[in-house]
Amino acid sequence: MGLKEKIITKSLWVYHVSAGSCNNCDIEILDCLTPRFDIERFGMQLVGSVRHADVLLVTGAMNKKSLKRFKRVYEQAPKPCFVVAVGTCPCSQHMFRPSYSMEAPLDEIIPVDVYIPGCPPKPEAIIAGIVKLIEKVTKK
Amino acid sequence: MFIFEYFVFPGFLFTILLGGWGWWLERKLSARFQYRVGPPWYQNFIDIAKLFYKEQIIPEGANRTLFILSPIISFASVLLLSFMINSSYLYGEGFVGDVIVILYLLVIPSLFIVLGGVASSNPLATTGASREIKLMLSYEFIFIVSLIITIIKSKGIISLVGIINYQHEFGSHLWSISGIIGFMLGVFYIQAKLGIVPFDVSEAEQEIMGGPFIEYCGPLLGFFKITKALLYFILPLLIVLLFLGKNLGWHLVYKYIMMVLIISVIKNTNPRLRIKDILSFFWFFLFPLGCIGVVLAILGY
Amino acid sequence: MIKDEVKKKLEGKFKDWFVKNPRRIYFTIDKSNLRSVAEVLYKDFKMRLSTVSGVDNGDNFELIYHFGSDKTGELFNVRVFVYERHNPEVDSLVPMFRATEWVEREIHEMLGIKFIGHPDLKHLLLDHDWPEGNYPLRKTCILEKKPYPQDKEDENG
Amino acid sequence: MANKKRKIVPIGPYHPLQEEPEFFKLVVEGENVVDLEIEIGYNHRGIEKLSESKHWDQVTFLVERICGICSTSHPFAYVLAVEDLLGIEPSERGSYIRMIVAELERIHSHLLWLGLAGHFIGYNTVWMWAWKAREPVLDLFELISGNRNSYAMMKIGGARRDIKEEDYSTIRKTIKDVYKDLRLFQKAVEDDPIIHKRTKGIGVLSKEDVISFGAEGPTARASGVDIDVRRDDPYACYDKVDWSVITCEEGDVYAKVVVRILEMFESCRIIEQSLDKMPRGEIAVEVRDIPPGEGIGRVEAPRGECFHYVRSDGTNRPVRHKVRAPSFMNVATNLVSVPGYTISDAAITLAAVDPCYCCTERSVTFDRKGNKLFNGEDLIKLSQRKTEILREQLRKQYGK
Repeated sequence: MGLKEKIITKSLWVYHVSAGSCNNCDIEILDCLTPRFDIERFGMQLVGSVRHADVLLVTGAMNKKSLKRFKRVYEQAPKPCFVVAVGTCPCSQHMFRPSYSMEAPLDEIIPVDVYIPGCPPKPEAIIAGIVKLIEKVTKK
Repeated sequence: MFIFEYFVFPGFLFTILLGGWGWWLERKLSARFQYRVGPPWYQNFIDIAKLFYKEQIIPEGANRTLFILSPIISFASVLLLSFMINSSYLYGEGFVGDVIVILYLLVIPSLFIVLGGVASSNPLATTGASREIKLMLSYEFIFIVSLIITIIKSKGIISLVGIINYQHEFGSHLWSISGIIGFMLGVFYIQAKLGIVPFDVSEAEQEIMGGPFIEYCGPLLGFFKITKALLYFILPLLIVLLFLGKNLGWHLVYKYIMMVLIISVIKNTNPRLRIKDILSFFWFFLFPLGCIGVVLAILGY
Repeated sequence: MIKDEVKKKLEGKFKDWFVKNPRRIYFTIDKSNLRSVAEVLYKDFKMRLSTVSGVDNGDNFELIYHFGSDKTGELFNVRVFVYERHNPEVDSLVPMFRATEWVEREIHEMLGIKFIGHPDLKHLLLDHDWPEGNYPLRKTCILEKKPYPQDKEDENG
Repeated sequence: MANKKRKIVPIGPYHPLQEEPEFFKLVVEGENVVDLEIEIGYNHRGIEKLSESKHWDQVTFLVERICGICSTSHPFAYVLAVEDLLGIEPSERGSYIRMIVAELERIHSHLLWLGLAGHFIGYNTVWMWAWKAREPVLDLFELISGNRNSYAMMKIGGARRDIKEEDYSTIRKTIKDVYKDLRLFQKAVEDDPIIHKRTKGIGVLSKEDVISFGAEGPTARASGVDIDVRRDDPYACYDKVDWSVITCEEGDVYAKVVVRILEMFESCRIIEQSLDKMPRGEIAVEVRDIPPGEGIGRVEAPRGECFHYVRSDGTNRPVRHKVRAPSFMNVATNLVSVPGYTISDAAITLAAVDPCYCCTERSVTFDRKGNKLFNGEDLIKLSQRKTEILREQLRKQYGK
């Protein structure tokens, strides 16, 4: 475990991308910031611009229209940038998979580091997922 | 020796340690206001260190030179500034007219934030830059008025060390009506300069996504963050030196913490103002107030 | 309850008047009468257009305009049948109230029904490069079948 | 520095202003917004194809996933539509349970909006405080249904789960606490001059525009249009409890804040009365086959009227299911309420209708071809999904 990994995992700035979600995961992500869960104590912050992002929290089943945008967002993110699929939708597209406006699950488009299944995952689960991400990064 | 002074003590390293800590204090206090725990004390250092590990992207269509130079120049100017201010109260070193140099150096970071925003050629960044310019026109003037008040009260001494020594002898400027007015102007100046709610229109995250900083990432953003950390230390300190210069030494610690507390309270009890409201607040409320303060200072109140 | 008044006022323009329960009234009108009926319901009875449901019945299209009276809680469901399979057209209600602007855009992209008099019938929900003539809600639209991820796993192992 | 040249300020699709992707193009002159273009569809999921394997009962869960915040309103409207089709009355206890869950959802949704509105005007303290007050409501949901969002409480004919009598006292106590917090917010909003400055006279929506756009819910009521499906077309047991419809005349953002805060008080009252009046007995009546026919369900969701239309041909799946969410009508009102104000105002005005793009771009319609019933493949798929859900539950338990 190098110094670099240690520093990055102590200061994860998350950027939230919603690609055809149902809002549940999105509000649970915001819930992580609020008093009961408060991820700022782990040094995580929600940032407004993708240029500042270290982690992309992706929710939603990735429909065709938002896919184009999402690809651009991903290209704009400075590397190293980790991708976390929040909710069952980006993991497997959930019940929306056969729909005509859906493209593909997230991991067929970009490499995904951590999957957090659940509809919606509880804030505890999201935090646990981020902890998994930290473990993964530091063990590399 | 000079290099040591400039970069380690009392220059860069010393200031950034205290600035990062002051910034953390503000974040922690805000978190406590909001029933949160808040970040650990080393958070800002980690954040800045991390940014230097990140990839540097220069957006297409940006003016490369300006885009790269802006954060570095604003960082350099604040570095010089912190050295000047620190040596004034630590060693009593300074020169006649250094407050005016401080004034100029304080304009540079804001100016280069504006230039950096314009250079990144992003509509949101340019909106933020134009807001920052409007804001600068108002808050820099308020700071000048505040400076004039303290200079008048120090019987026309135009040097930081002189002002401190004067207060040491005759008591802090704050304990008079004009002093309170000048101090108030100074607090609002800090608030606007650091881009804290209610005066953070230029980087309003919910409206224009960080304004001038929207396209910055990696080390260049890191330089801006260092600049901000340094400003977090020297701005409250400067106001303390100008208006509460009686007992320094260890007393500086609680005076500085008090300043951060005031900033934090204002931040957490107000929504963001519109740029129009800010301008009218600065020009039609604070500016006449400042004029009254100057008159009172001349009259000796 | 204003359904008797409505019935009187629209005399001769509707058929199949059907009161399913006191608050749900269904009736069918001719395509050409749509604007005048909507005007009566919207202007004279101050009703609100809840939405328009488009149904593909295989050989025809059915548009159901749901007009709700907020004072009595009655819901008048006006059926309009469009029999043209190719290039179906209906009068747009946008000149009367803007509420239908998005509704009609959506029906246009989903069912391919043209609204005459609509200012801008571009895509609302679908992507701009969605293939022309592919209307997802028509029964003829057949979509590819995607296997679930676990199906793939099963194939592999 | 205000140059009079027009430029376009994009808001979105990925923007911290809202959690969901949507795209507003603000045409601005200097700081003033002169025109607005709305581009939606980034959340469009279109579930048509999927409904080939959806049974009437399963659709309840599907519509629950239209939107996470209105995850009671959509199933509620759907089951009402099916009951309208069948011509049956749900069980009374079931109706009360539905009503309690729907009103709890209104409180949670309005508190969520209140917090976000504070966030949008840069008042993070309001955000944190409102969401702190919202947590106990989510705990109640967890107590009642087992999940914080997506409660799965609706069932054709009644409720899927009972509210246990030993939980009544917890619900009452939480509602009392929420009531206290709401008083705090009410006072804060009424007293703070800077909140007034940011919200009064901003984003004014006239009564005529509301009627023309067909806006509904708090957006319409804040403009003085007195509509509320709960009163106009009473469903569940809203006609058996005492409550009132809140309206304001101004139509600006401030009026929308006030309407929402006062509505939460009404919701608290409804819940307390429902707990008193709730009879014992079955929570659901049995429903076997769905005959051919059509039905309409209307529910007053937190954002306005939620409209579901279903048609059956006698098989075990709907032939047509039209969903019209309240935001679909409300979002369009931004076209008239945003231009004429500054960019800063645009942020809060766009948010003031409480837009819910997941609803707006909902899974438009359910439709299916032919009369095919379940075939083997579908059943396998269903069981696989069930296994997946079970596995997930186990994982969750294990995680705890």
